[in-house]
Amino acid sequence: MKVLSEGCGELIGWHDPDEHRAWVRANKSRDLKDKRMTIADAVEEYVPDGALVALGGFGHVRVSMAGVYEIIRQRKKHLTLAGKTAVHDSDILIGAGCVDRIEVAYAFGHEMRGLSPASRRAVETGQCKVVAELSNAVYQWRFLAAMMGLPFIPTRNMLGTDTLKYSSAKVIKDPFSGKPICLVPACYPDVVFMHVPRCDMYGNAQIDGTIIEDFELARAARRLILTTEEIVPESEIRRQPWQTAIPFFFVDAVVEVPYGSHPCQMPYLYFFDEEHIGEWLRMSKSLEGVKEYFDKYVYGVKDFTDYLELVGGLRKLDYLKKVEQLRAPMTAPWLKKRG
Amino acid sequence: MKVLSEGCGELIGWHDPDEHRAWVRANKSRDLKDKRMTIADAVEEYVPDGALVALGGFGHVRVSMAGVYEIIRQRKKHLTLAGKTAVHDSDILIGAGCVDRIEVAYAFGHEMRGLSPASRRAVETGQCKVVAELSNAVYQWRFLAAMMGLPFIPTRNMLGTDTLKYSSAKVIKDPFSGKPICLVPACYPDVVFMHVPRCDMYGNAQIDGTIIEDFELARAARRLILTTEEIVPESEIRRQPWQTAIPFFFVDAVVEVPYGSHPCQMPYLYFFDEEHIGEWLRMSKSLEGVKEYFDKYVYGVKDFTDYLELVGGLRKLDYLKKVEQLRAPMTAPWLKKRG
Amino acid sequence: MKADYTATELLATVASKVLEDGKSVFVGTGLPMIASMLAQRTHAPNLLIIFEAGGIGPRVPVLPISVGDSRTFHEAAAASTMHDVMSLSQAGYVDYGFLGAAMIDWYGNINTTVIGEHDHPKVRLPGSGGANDVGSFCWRTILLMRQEKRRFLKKVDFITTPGYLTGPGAREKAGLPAGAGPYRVITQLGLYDFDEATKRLKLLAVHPGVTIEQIQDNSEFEILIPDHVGTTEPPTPEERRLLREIDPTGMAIGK
Amino acid sequence: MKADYTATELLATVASKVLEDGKSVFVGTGLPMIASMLAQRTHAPNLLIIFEAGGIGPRVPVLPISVGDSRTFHEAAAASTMHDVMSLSQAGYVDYGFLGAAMIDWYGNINTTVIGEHDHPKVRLPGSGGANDVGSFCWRTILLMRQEKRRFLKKVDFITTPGYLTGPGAREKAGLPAGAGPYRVITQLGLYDFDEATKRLKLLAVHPGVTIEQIQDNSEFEILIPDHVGTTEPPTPEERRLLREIDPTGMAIGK
Repeated sequence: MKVLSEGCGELIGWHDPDEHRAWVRANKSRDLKDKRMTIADAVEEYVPDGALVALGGFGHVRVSMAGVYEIIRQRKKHLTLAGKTAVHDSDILIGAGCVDRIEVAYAFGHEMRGLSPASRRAVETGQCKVVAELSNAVYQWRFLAAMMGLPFIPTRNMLGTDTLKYSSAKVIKDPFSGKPICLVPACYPDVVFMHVPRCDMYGNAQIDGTIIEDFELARAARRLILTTEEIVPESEIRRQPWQTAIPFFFVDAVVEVPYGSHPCQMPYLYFFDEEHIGEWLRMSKSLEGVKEYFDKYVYGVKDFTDYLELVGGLRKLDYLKKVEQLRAPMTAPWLKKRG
Repeated sequence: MKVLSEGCGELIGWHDPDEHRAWVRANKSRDLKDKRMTIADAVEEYVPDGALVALGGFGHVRVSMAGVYEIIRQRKKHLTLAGKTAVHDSDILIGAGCVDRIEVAYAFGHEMRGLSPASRRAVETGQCKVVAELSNAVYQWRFLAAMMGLPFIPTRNMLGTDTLKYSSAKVIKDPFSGKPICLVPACYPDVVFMHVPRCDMYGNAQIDGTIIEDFELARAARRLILTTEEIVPESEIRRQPWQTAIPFFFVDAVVEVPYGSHPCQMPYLYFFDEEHIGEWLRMSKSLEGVKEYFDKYVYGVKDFTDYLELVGGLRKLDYLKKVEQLRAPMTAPWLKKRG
Repeated sequence: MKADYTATELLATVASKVLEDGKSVFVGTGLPMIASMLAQRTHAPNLLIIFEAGGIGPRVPVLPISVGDSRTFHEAAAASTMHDVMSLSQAGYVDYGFLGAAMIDWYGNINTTVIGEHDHPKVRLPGSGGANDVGSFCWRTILLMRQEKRRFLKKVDFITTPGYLTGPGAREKAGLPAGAGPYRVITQLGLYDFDEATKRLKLLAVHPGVTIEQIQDNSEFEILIPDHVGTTEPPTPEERRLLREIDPTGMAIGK
Repeated sequence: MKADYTATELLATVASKVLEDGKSVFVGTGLPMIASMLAQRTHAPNLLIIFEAGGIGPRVPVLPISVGDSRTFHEAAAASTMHDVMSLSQAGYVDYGFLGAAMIDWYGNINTTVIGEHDHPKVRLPGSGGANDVGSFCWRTILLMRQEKRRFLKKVDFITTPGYLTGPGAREKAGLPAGAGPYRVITQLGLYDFDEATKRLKLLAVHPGVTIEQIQDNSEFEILIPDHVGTTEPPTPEERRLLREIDPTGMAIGK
């Protein structure tokens, strides 16, 4: 097996497929059991310091912010983050000092809102190390390989670039076409947080709108914590089983947290809270501001409901629902600045 | 790239990924256009003699029988069949003499009903040649590789068996784990027929129940002909876009054929017509019976509605709906025989 | 005394007892379905049933005709895809897998492809279907088959699905998932497992009234016979009643 | 005379004109979205828009903030997965792809990862995101960026996304899909393509009022200048009105 070239990026989250199979057999329950717990218990049980963490959704769309805040609240340390379409999620986890290693497909940016001061600063000062580079497609295919229990998946991208050089991929000659092809290794995150609109108490979950990478990621996860807008009766799930994106045996914990994606968007339910994200982007320009932000919104509140009250309560949530449903115009502090 | 071993099976449906990309660019329309046509026109346009044909569904579940009958009616010749979970579909296509080459994951059997006399006879007499062996998972992953535009997908099965020896797969040493791994080549059928419960006139299709292999197969197909129980307004599709299993640009023809899966099952709509399947299994024990069957049910009717009248019309279809919905008991001639 | 149960009923009940509650099983057409459904109605209510067409954790109302039939995703946890269920099997999520077999050898290698030469078959069989997948991916596979001298062979014409291939370590050497393989064989005569050291077929228990001689007479190869051989439990009236309930038309269990 | 349109409006309208009706485009955040939405509202109503998070053929009501935002699958043909859209891109279904760039070289290779050393960055940028995927898979990629001497570089610090790599044939030699690559570059100064023979950046047209000198002065490398250089069309009042309609808050187009 001649390898034509290979990246120097650190191989994170990879396991020999046989070792992973044995782990699954010993650790993932196939039993149908009630998995409801508090987010505090879920984080305590499934997020050891040093773990490789990945977040479902799209960085600031359908993100388990309830999970993210709890990781910060419990002051988890030395986490490695899967920087897959990472936006607000990674920015505040890095800003909070929980994450000091990241593999990057996309991070340190806030899409239309510009760059992310906190996480950029962390990387540029060496506080957070970028251990490998890759692309969005490649990250998602690393999860596909993991879901399939394979060591790797071939791809036809990254070839010829520095992204490949700093990745953990290898290039071989494809024995069918004779052309060079990239092999990207499986990635099994130690723990994944995913926010869904609904699931039952066993973890059978439905997702409205795009699934993004969550079909593969849920199945690649060693531990999967679902936060959900609502826990519905099992019968509602079983009535339309083709709507189930994640069946129960991939799930380790189910936590009901209405608005659990705030300030990120939850498709069909609520829009980005641009006021709050804007506040973070403003405050996170300085280390003092970062500290002030977490003191106020994480350490200073007793739970997620308390936090929701603090960011504007019912009136704010009602407004975000209207914006999401195109019944009210969007406003944002970062827009005013540009105006 | 040292290949440790490779199968002697014929490599069917494979194209160099670059050649396939160029073909897609030149031949698959990305334009949103009305694709409604008759099944006769669709078969005439997209099924040349000698083509590699694959059928959606599961051999006798959600099968485009309207497509199958039309292929027979137009007396297509020398087709190669993708024998993926092939049951009633392949049995009558081989029985009719349209198919003389088949790659086999599963074929020549009728699940609970026993073996298939017509197609078994064709293979045992050499009239139909088995060009390669593989497994159900491997066939579906060949379609996954094709959908992804890759030359191959790795798998951890077939290894060590004669199924591998008679397949078109290759074995290499995985550069990540150091263990042997099987590489199964992409398969792009020339034309695929798929039956769906509903789609719009552009081809945006929804499927209720299991998707089986059809997500990947629809995307692997060079030409994709949808037969559908119902053509619905575009707005109905766009209201819940996450229900779309097949977006329009993969589709080449849309044919409305209510009960188009008869005598096979259509989940939630109608059960297997065991009386009719039983009649085929009985008649197909002899070559004369086969001829009689096609004379009566294919060549002897002017269209699919005529055929439906012949097999029992409204009364039969109403009964099949009741059995499917567990409101009437199933009966079958092959059951009486065993009783 | 003539038994008040059929051989098929016995196979179904013995097979169902191999399954454990709270574990997963990959199920094929016919007897495997019945055995799994019976297990759910007796000792294993939370047995997770998985079908190759994508049905995951259904509440199967009545015996399906096909593993792709809508009964296989009736009130299911998920109605998904073959890619999904084959992937999770390959990733180690499936404890048990059922296989039917036309012929096996003493390492549990299975032929369901062809009798005679591949390119000039005496009898053509359906091929692998999902069998090679089940035999490769599931932790423990259970073979259900009729035992006859022409079916328990020294060498099968075609290895469709891997048993232990050529013996200990051969699966791993070939690249198959480690630590998996045939676990039980159940025939109309007895219940078998595989010897730890040699990976050869070994008698575990005979069915009521079956002799060791019958076991050996119905096999071309030598079956390992341990010092202690048990006897299987015959189906109880309650189990027989449940089997009728599961398969009211008798399509698999017989009339 | 001061133009009655902004540079951003000009970029959006010039970019939109590159797109063809009935073709597909892979769209990123910001200007690419605006350009594609404008094309749909003018000459290309059946332009198929694809977003990396899984939105396929949406009727985007208003400029999304994110390529994963629910606006990207509003009344879509399908709200699917990243695996689906990346796969269909790799399989050749996508005609056009948009890319933003911090820096490029004369072969259209793009850096959006880092300025300075990778492990000791002077400035850390977001990385590839979907850019390497778009640049690898889409038939024709369109680069939108600000043109300055420190952005049009002889050598970029990091090739995040492939242009023509080291020149003709280099993409294919590396194993990338054949026949694809950068198609146009659009900056605040002009519109560029790539020379057929050398795969180097070549001026196609200047924006109204821009001189060849300005074009060259704002690049570290030599830009090929053909005999005939066109001038781009300025945005019409109708186009400017549509742009306000698409982006009412001015988040990408400005106030």
